[in-house]
Amino acid sequence: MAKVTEKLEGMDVWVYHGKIDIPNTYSAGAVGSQFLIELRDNKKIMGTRCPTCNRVYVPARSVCKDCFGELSEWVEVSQKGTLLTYTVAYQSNPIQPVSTPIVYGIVQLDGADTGFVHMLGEVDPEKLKVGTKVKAVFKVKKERAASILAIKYFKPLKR
Amino acid sequence: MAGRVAIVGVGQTRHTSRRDDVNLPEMVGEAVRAALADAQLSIKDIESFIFSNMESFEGLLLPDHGMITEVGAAGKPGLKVTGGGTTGSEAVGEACNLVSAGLFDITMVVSWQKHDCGDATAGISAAAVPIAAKGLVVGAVSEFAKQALSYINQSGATEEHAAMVRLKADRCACRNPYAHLRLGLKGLEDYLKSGYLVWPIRMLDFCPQSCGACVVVLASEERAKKIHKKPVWVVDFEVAHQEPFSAGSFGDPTGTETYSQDVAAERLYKRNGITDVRKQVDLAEIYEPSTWEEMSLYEHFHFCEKNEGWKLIEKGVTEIEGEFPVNPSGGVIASNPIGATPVIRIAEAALQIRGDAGEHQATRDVKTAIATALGGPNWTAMFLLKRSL
Amino acid sequence: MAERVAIVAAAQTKYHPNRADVSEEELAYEAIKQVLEETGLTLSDMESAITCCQDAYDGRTIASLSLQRVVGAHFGHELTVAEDGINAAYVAVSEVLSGHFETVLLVSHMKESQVEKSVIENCVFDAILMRQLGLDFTSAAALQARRYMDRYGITPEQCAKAVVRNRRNARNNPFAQEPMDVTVDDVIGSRILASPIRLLDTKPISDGACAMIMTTEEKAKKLTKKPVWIAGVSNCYETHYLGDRELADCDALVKAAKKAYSMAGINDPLSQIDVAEISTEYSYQEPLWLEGLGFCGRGEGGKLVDSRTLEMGGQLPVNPSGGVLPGNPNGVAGMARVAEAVLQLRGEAGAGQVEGAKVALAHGYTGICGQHQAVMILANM
Amino acid sequence: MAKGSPIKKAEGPEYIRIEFDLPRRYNWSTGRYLGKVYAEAKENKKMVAPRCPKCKQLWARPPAPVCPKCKVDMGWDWVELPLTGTIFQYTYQVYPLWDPHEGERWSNPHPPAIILLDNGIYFRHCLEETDTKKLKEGMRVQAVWEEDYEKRGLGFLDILYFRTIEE
Repeated sequence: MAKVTEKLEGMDVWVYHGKIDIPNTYSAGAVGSQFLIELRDNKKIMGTRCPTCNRVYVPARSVCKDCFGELSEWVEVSQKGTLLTYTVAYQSNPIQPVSTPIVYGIVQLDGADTGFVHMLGEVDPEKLKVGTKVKAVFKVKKERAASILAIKYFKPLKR
Repeated sequence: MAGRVAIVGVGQTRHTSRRDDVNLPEMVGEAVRAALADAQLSIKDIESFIFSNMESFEGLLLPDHGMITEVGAAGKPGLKVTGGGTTGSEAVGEACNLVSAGLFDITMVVSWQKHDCGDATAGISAAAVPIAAKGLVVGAVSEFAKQALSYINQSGATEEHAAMVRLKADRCACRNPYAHLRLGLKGLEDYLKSGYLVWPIRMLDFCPQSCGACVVVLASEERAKKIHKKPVWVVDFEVAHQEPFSAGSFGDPTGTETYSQDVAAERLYKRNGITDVRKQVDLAEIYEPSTWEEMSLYEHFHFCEKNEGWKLIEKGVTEIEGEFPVNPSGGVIASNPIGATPVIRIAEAALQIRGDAGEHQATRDVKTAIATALGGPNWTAMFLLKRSL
Repeated sequence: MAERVAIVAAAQTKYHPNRADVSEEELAYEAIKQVLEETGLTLSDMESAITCCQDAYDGRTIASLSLQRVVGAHFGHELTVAEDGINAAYVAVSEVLSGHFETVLLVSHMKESQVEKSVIENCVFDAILMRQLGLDFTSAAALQARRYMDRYGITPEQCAKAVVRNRRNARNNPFAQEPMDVTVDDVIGSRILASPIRLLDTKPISDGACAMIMTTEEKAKKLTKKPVWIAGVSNCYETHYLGDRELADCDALVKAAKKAYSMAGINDPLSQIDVAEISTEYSYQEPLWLEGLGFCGRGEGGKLVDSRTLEMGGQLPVNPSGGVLPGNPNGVAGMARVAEAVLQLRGEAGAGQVEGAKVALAHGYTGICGQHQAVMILANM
Repeated sequence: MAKGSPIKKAEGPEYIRIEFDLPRRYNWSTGRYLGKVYAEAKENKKMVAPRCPKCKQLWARPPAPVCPKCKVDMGWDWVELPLTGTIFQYTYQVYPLWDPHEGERWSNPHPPAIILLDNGIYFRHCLEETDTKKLKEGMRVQAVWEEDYEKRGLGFLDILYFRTIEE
């Protein structure tokens, strides 16, 4: 095992290689839970509509950023949509769910007024363009937990 | 201060050990909506925001950033302050400065902690970098255990007095619908049944880890008078920090050091002509992490002479019906969403001054109140609030 | 503003990829010592201290605990701002203007070298909707870069030009971490991190600290012959979820700039501001933030970067110090911009001096894709 | 009274919680002042503290570049601490609490204590004696060093604990 502390060369200064290890758990809340459960159980992508400005938020949220009203009306949106932006990320980190390179994208699903932040799969990064039509691919049932990762990725629609 | 500042709205969530029905931003949003309703303002009226929590407890970076939509701060100025347990007070202080400086007319302080995200004791232990003190600091509990031992030795207080503090807090909390622990304790036996966390601190001596949020709306003099029939004036505030003592983190068990509480209290009282606190101030909401600390704080805030804090408890002076009520809300032993805790003290003191505290309204008329906070290595913040200028 | 608040001293450490030789406290004190020496004041003269640090980077609950002694907080007032360092200046303005404190010490420090950067950065993303995807500042910035560049036709060459100019300007800055002569080809040929962002499109890991003293007009005139006045200050939040924002625009910055300009009586920023120091951790941010700051119209940032306007000797020299790209810790970057603006307005920027600079802009941001934006206008008369 | 939030009824049978259990790694530096303590402990089995040039007070835990009280530069005047003293106060942990630096529930079996060193400095450390019935305030104690040079290098923790002694 590596030593916990290490003396710097040529000076009386020590570096401590340590960690902060406190597990954290975050509640999704009523609206968030419902959204994640629909992904898991029914492979449905749900949004919420603002009664004031009519904007449909996907993923479902409870508050409108402009009106500050509570969003109470549930709307199912299409699993297909348009790529608003994307990146091919080459730097790996221990949180990433799959190995790099990862293609991240923001997709505006048909029927939604906001973008959905997720990953893209089955893509040739060279051919990817803003405006590409994509569709959601879900994980298979036994791998599908109530989480944003119930969706495996979005893939380009075949022309 | 340049311009006068008043509290024109307060709101809090119920405080509880776990909130699964809301996510963190939604929980905080509840308190924002409650405060807006109290102030009869719309979110559009709020010109700027100050956020406050202790960042480590939820394991987040920039925790304010995740809740901007839910608190209605998109497109608005603001920033987050952090620090020790006093962070909420420092947030209210900064919001007062923004209004007093004339930069804004209406500012909202948004404070919270959602302890079901993590482990507060572990979070506090992480205040000691292992390179300097690994394994020797265990949360706040061990530090308040030292404080308790010293207090027992110096003042002659006994466990019965700690029990009386706990029972007082519980009686008050049971009248406060927002309080976290409302246990209905019957007497000394219930207290003595409680196990030790770190000797001599029992589970019942110590504050819980709560989920909750508290919001206050502050306004300039001109606006305040229009917004609320009963604005509560922030007359003055004082903050005194302190580096860790060589012998303890939250107190000096050796009895040889000056406390920040004494320093803050002396400065605040002197500036405001307060020579006899219990005569000139009607009520206090103090940040008491433990029963023993409450008795000690009575002394450091000059509610009584040194080593006589336990006598105030014994005589019932600080009861809700007493001559000088302390923590009619149930205090921190009943509810402790840390980042919000100092703001709750200020909000509760304001409600008492307005006469709007409902079931836990103090018996005596409250025109002047102080609200305090404790944090870090014995940091103190104090607010002086009044019904009229 | 009715009364005036002055910066009477500003100092920075040299930025460095790894300051393991000092603790956070010692690092901050390196900068604090300089502002004390410059003004002849002592820590006992400071009525309030504003620290700027974040628990997650320091690896300590209550990060400011380690600073209590070097800011002289004993029995005094200390407050920690958990946004970019420029916001400490905003707090200081309110403390002085409210009459609550006369003399305020500000310090911002960060050691990026002691953390796993992307693990820390990931903690800012919404835990339910984004964090599990493994996003960090760079991958999120790349989403913004692509959106912005695609929408307005900004080219990688234009972004690279910002890098070339900033790195070159840094050669005149003794505090700069990586001053360098690079070409557009060097930038475009550097290793890709997250498309379209390449290694040279972003800043290296950096450690450093910045400190300042701010005070009232009356006291400032006693302390220094060259006080620098805060003429306008503002900031603004944007919503969090990346899909809710139009990433090609920066509305929060537009709002923050408008407010700061109106306080400072500026209606034509390009002609009224002599020098700008802006925080750009990624090259695409320079044209984007310049749009937000109103130096050009929406979508015109690329052309502005192409022109001579931003060069030394141009109409609006941007980042004579080299800015953030040659290396600043992200929590210090904005306060460093203010410090550089102070040097410019005092005529002390050495080889990087913009002749006759009277009005300067400093900009800082915090969070993913510039979620929190802050603008400050400074003047020397 | 509109000062509280509605207590929401559960809308569904199931609430989702998302867990993260990834330690954050840090490389903390002692810096020069604490580094001096580390060096003296490791090389010489000595505990040292800087002395303020103004108030002459020793700042043992932890040392700092500025005297907290005088608010002046500490300088570089180091004094060796005596490692015998008396127990001023001790406590003990009954219920193991989560140790963030270990990532597990842990309680130090050695009672944390404040020791009044023979030069009048209060020093925080822990005690060897784990049977708290045998402990009393005022007992004489002496530091016990980690004797293995290779294992030293942990600063204050190069002292394992304080042992009660008969004098």
